[in-house]
Amino acid sequence: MEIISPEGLRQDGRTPTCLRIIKCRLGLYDRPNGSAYIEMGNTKVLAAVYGPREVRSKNKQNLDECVIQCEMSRIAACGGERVRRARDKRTRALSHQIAGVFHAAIRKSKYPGSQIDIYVQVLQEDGGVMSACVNASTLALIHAGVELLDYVTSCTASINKQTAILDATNMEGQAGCEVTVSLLPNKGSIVSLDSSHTVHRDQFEAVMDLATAGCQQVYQELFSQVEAYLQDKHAIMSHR
Amino acid sequence: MGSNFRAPDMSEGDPTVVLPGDLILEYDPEKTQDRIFLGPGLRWQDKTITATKCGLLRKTPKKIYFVDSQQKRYVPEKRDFVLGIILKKRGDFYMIDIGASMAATISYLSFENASKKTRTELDVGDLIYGKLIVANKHMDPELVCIDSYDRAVGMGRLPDGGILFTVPLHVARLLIKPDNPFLHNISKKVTYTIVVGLNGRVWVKTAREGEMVAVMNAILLLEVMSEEEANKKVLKVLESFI
Amino acid sequence: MVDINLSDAEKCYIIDGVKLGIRVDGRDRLDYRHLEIETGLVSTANGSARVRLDRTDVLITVKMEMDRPSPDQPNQGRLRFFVNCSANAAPEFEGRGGEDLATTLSAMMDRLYSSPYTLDRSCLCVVPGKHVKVLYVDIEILDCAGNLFDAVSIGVKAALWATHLPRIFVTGEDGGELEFEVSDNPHDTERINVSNAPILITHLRITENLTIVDPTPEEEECGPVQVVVGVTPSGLITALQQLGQGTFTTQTLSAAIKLTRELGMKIHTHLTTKLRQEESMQNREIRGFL
Amino acid sequence: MDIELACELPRVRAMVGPEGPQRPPLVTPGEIITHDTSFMRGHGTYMENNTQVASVAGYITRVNRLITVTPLRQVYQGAIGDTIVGRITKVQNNRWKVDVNSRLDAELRLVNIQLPGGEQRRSSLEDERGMRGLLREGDLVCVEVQKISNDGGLRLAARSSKFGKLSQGTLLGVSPSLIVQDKQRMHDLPCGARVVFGANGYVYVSPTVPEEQASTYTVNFEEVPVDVRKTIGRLRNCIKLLAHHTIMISPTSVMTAYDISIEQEFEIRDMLKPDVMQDVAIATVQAMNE
Amino acid sequence: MKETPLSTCERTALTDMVECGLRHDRRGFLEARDTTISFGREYGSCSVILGETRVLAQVTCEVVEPRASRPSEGKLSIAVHLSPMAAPHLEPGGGGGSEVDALQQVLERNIKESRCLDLESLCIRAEESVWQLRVDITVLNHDGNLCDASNMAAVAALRHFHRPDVLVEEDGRVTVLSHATSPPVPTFMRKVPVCVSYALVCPQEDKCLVLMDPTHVEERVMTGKLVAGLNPHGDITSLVFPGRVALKKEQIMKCLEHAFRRAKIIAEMVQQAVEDDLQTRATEDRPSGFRDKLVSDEEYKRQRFTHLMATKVLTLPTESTEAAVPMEEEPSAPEEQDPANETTTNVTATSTNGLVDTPDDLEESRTTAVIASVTKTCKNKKKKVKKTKDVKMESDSEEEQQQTLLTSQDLQ
Repeated sequence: MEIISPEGLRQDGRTPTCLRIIKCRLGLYDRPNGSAYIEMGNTKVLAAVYGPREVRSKNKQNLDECVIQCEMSRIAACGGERVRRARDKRTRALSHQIAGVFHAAIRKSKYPGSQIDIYVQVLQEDGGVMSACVNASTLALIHAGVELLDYVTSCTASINKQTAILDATNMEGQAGCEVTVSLLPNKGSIVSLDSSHTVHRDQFEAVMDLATAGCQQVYQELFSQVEAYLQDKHAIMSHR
Repeated sequence: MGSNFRAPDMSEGDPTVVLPGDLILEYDPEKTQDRIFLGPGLRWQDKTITATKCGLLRKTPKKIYFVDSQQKRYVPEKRDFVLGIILKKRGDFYMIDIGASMAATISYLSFENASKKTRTELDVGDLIYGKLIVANKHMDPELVCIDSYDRAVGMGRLPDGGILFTVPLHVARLLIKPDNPFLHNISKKVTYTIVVGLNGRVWVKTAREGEMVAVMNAILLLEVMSEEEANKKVLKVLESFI
Repeated sequence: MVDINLSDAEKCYIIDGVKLGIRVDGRDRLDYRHLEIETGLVSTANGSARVRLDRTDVLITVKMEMDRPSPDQPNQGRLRFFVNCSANAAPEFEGRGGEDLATTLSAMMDRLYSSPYTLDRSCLCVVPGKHVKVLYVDIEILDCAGNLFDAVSIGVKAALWATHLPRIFVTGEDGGELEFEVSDNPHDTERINVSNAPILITHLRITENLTIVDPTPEEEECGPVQVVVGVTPSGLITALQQLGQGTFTTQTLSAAIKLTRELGMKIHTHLTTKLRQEESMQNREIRGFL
Repeated sequence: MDIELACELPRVRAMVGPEGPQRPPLVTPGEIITHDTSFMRGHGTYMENNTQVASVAGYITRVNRLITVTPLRQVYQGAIGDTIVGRITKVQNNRWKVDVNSRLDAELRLVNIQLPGGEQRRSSLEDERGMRGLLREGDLVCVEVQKISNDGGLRLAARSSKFGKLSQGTLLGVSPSLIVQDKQRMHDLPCGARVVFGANGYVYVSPTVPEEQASTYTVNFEEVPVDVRKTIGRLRNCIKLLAHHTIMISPTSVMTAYDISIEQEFEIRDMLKPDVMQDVAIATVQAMNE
Repeated sequence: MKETPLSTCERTALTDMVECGLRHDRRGFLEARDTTISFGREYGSCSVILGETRVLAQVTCEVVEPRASRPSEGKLSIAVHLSPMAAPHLEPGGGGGSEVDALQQVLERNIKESRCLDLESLCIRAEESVWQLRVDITVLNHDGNLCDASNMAAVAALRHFHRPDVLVEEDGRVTVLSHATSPPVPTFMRKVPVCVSYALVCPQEDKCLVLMDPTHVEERVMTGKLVAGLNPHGDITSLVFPGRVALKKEQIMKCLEHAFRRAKIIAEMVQQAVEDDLQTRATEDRPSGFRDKLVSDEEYKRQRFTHLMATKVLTLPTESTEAAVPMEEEPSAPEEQDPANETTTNVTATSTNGLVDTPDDLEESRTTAVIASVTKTCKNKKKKVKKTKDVKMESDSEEEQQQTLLTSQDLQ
């Protein structure tokens, strides 16, 4: 089954280097301090941020910077097969990665002794789950007004018979590898990098560059969405 | 009672290896007049002295017998100088980790010229060199950093910088022996400050980082070699580091 | 539930309000808050529905699997309910926090759908004794602002209504095993008859003889006890459970049950009309969470 | 019970705001604000190899050489002299822990409150024992921020007569950045209810109570008449409506919304429906702009 | 038992030393600790000693039914056990939480998903019976860098493992033949997966230094880490860089280049070890197993010191300079040590509480060595120490020792 047709297009008509459609919305719920929802193609993720708040367990408290905790869970019907347990080993590993990413991005020294909780809920899973979770958490943190060094945008790239493809769905990523890059777009420095399944050495650089370029495209998308949200909300707030 | 009765011939003074349960000697206060003193590792019960730890039986000129055993876990003893790390601040006490099973406490008053008003500024993770004044089975160990004339005598918070590492207890005891030339040999090559805690923690500070690593590795030599061999080799190790 | 403690002044204000027939947000005793529903928003599930009751937000998905029937009911399919309290709803739900709420909710739904009268489960059977369809109904609580039982029960009914199960053909025998084959044409599907599916109505007792419907978290805080009544479209009471510490006098209980019958039938008719209306809309764009 | 279909509801349209140049520029994290280092760095920004970069998404305010970026939503930072509303969470030895919608629980010392019965009374031991009599867990207090301690926690005080325990009424939580900054926080609105706009986003709506009753730490439990309840309910829904559409909450904007909802004869309970909320919000914004 | 706390002194000491190009055990930044691989008496039992980190891997096999979705493929499962023996802070049965999960994930990706072991070769009869190989990895001593050690142990054990030959009758019954009757079948591995991990220490905000093969202390002090799973044929099987620090792309690419060079060395080492052991096993009738091959920690330290003494002058070993430490330019080797001209011993061992001030060339004028009372004879004084607020203590210098009769209670 051809992943890339002879003319160079993919099943859903995208060229190898183009992102899936990103739709996102800030501020779904008002109980958490910040919440956001993002759809990257068919991968749909909901994120909520509580904090900065009082630390729940005193022994984890860190007196000069804030503690970041992340928990990711999947609904039962998020993939083809029914997921038995919402939180298992794979989601625990992913939530560690997400927490690690935001350890580098959040200005922790501003909230000494307190705690920021990031909860991510995967509603539908079609490849690139880790990057969708990172992007959703970034939007939720921005909505919550938490101080960040920079956006953290993340994107996945894969390889299929010598051509690197960006933002691969489950089916496209089956054969090749899956390289997920999380980037601080304005600073250009990589905050997290994860590659599974084998990829050859010289292809790796090409795939990583494509993923980094993908992150910049995601940044433009998120930037415009946040800008629109600010514009709309701020228009009203301006008459002080 | 221990079956293998072996009176060690203490004459030629080279230490013999004893195992727990070995009989050392008979001692009956009514019969003999001379006094002997028993240190750690020995037990005096119904007129016989048996060993409770394995190690080398040593006898000092002042007739003090003790078993010099190799151990890493420190058991707090009264009047020991130890090097602790501050765990947390509890009201007007600091909790200090001295490598024992229980954390030691030190009141904020037991520092040089400390008073109700002027509290010494200590935060978590600092190093404290102090003396244990309370250390028994039933109570948490207690530390002080002043001697009987309220003078610090080298105790208190260690200055920043320097390097900290742990050595087994017998090495720490070896380093502290007054007649041990080891530290002098090192000082032939490097000028350094060293603080040795009886709980096996050693703090070394020199002008340059390179020398600190050198001294540390020199001291770690003692862990694997006998004293004489270490003395011979210490200078060569220092060269190879600096 | 998420515990917020109120001051006596606020509690007294709420209770007096109920006595005078005007609650804090202007509703009277039998008014529901604004309820919003949408079905078919999760494409990877056979059926899905999302219910928003003011701030309470619940997502229900239904997935079908084939399994061996339970020995005591060889020709009956099975309906299994699972509730997952996501930490989005409240930080207390992180890790194992929401376990007890989840178990009470799923036990209540099991009891609701256990009687054969409410849902004919024999039509879920493929090969009696060998293969039956099992419907896994997963309830995801995204935000809870009081009255979870009503929202969940309405959501489950809507999700089952919107479920499309692929048609299954029995393709004959080979070696004593009945072979069946699932049709992969997406439009060739079967629906489940939910015309008798019941819903729950929660009554919170505020004063000796006054109960209110659709309580907010603040009201749940000052009312000691609730009763959850299951009612079918034809007005039959199928389940009744009391929650919280406290007592009901017999008159208040019977008044509550009578109330449930009237309210229940109204809600059922309203719900089915709305679901049919949504079904009939051509190229309805799925709003989802956007 | 009105069930709406999600697809029928109006999408939350962008409000038409006052266009025009005077809107300060908006900035998102990571964007460089200025390169010259003569500006002082305020909240929401940080210096990185001598360029000032924004760390939150919000609008820039320049006050003679001080640049700050204020985000649309944030946890209440706390400023000295702010009047805020808080809820008692713990009673400790001669101080109370108060939840003020901020990063850490604030602290109200027994010494800093004005004891009932007279200005100058030093707190005796018996006061200490009687603390729970004054304020218990869950009680609402209106207090003033006296000091910010070094770990970011707030120190509160209730010195003057208008501060103290709040009596009957209902509490609402909104985002602190929506509350308009002004000196006077307690307003007795012409429609006959008192609203306390806490700077920390807690807004308390209650019947008008004589001035010094607050500091007597006693609560009158007699019934609030129905019409006052109606105004309080309507006011509460107006504030919820303004917050939902992120319109600044100030006595003027609340009163305009209140009057508009009366003009267009909206039932109090219908005011929380999305379409009604949208119409009233747009009308309020237009009315405010004239 | 809580882990002993890390004092700020150890933390700052290590970061300062790394900043000027030094490590505790004087290794270069990109120099690994010396490793020994040894095999036990059975096929497929291998122990790896990486510095003081010790890992034991054991491969076992059994005949099982294949998965319905892959009827002709054998099964491979990997399990990691972090026993409480490895480190004081691990409780029995606890399993070390997140550390074990991450380790398990890396090993699974490296060995299982990389298809380096041809699973088809494990098939006996399609849809009926296939071999299931199970690799059990137990960490015996945790001194940092568990990923490399356990990966090396698992791969060496798999390559060394021989499964018994098998007789298959028509009706599907499988009889396993003992080693005596017919020679066991070696397992064939196409590629040797290798894992190389780097610790990232950031002394200042943006400056970031890379250390290879971190020890336990270095792991506690590092801010970020990068674990690269690859094989010498140029494939990257897995890469984990879980953030906590921001890196530039070039820095990551340089790490990868060095990792590939390192992978070749490790692969050859594993290959060599397996071949040597198989040869010796062929000659002697009863393989000696681990008996004389395991090296005790003391032995290892002694060898390291003799090795140190052999290499006279301290120049960072050539291998690391050529690898040009990826981060900043080569940190200047500590400038030439001018032999301390004044050799006055500044350390005076004095009797217990007599103190001699040292020449004040050291910046703090504190007294130097305070040498505690030598022998630990606890001369219990009969005086009760008054435990009032201002702690008064009897001055108990050794000289005026009273002769008191020892009572057995004192001796306990």
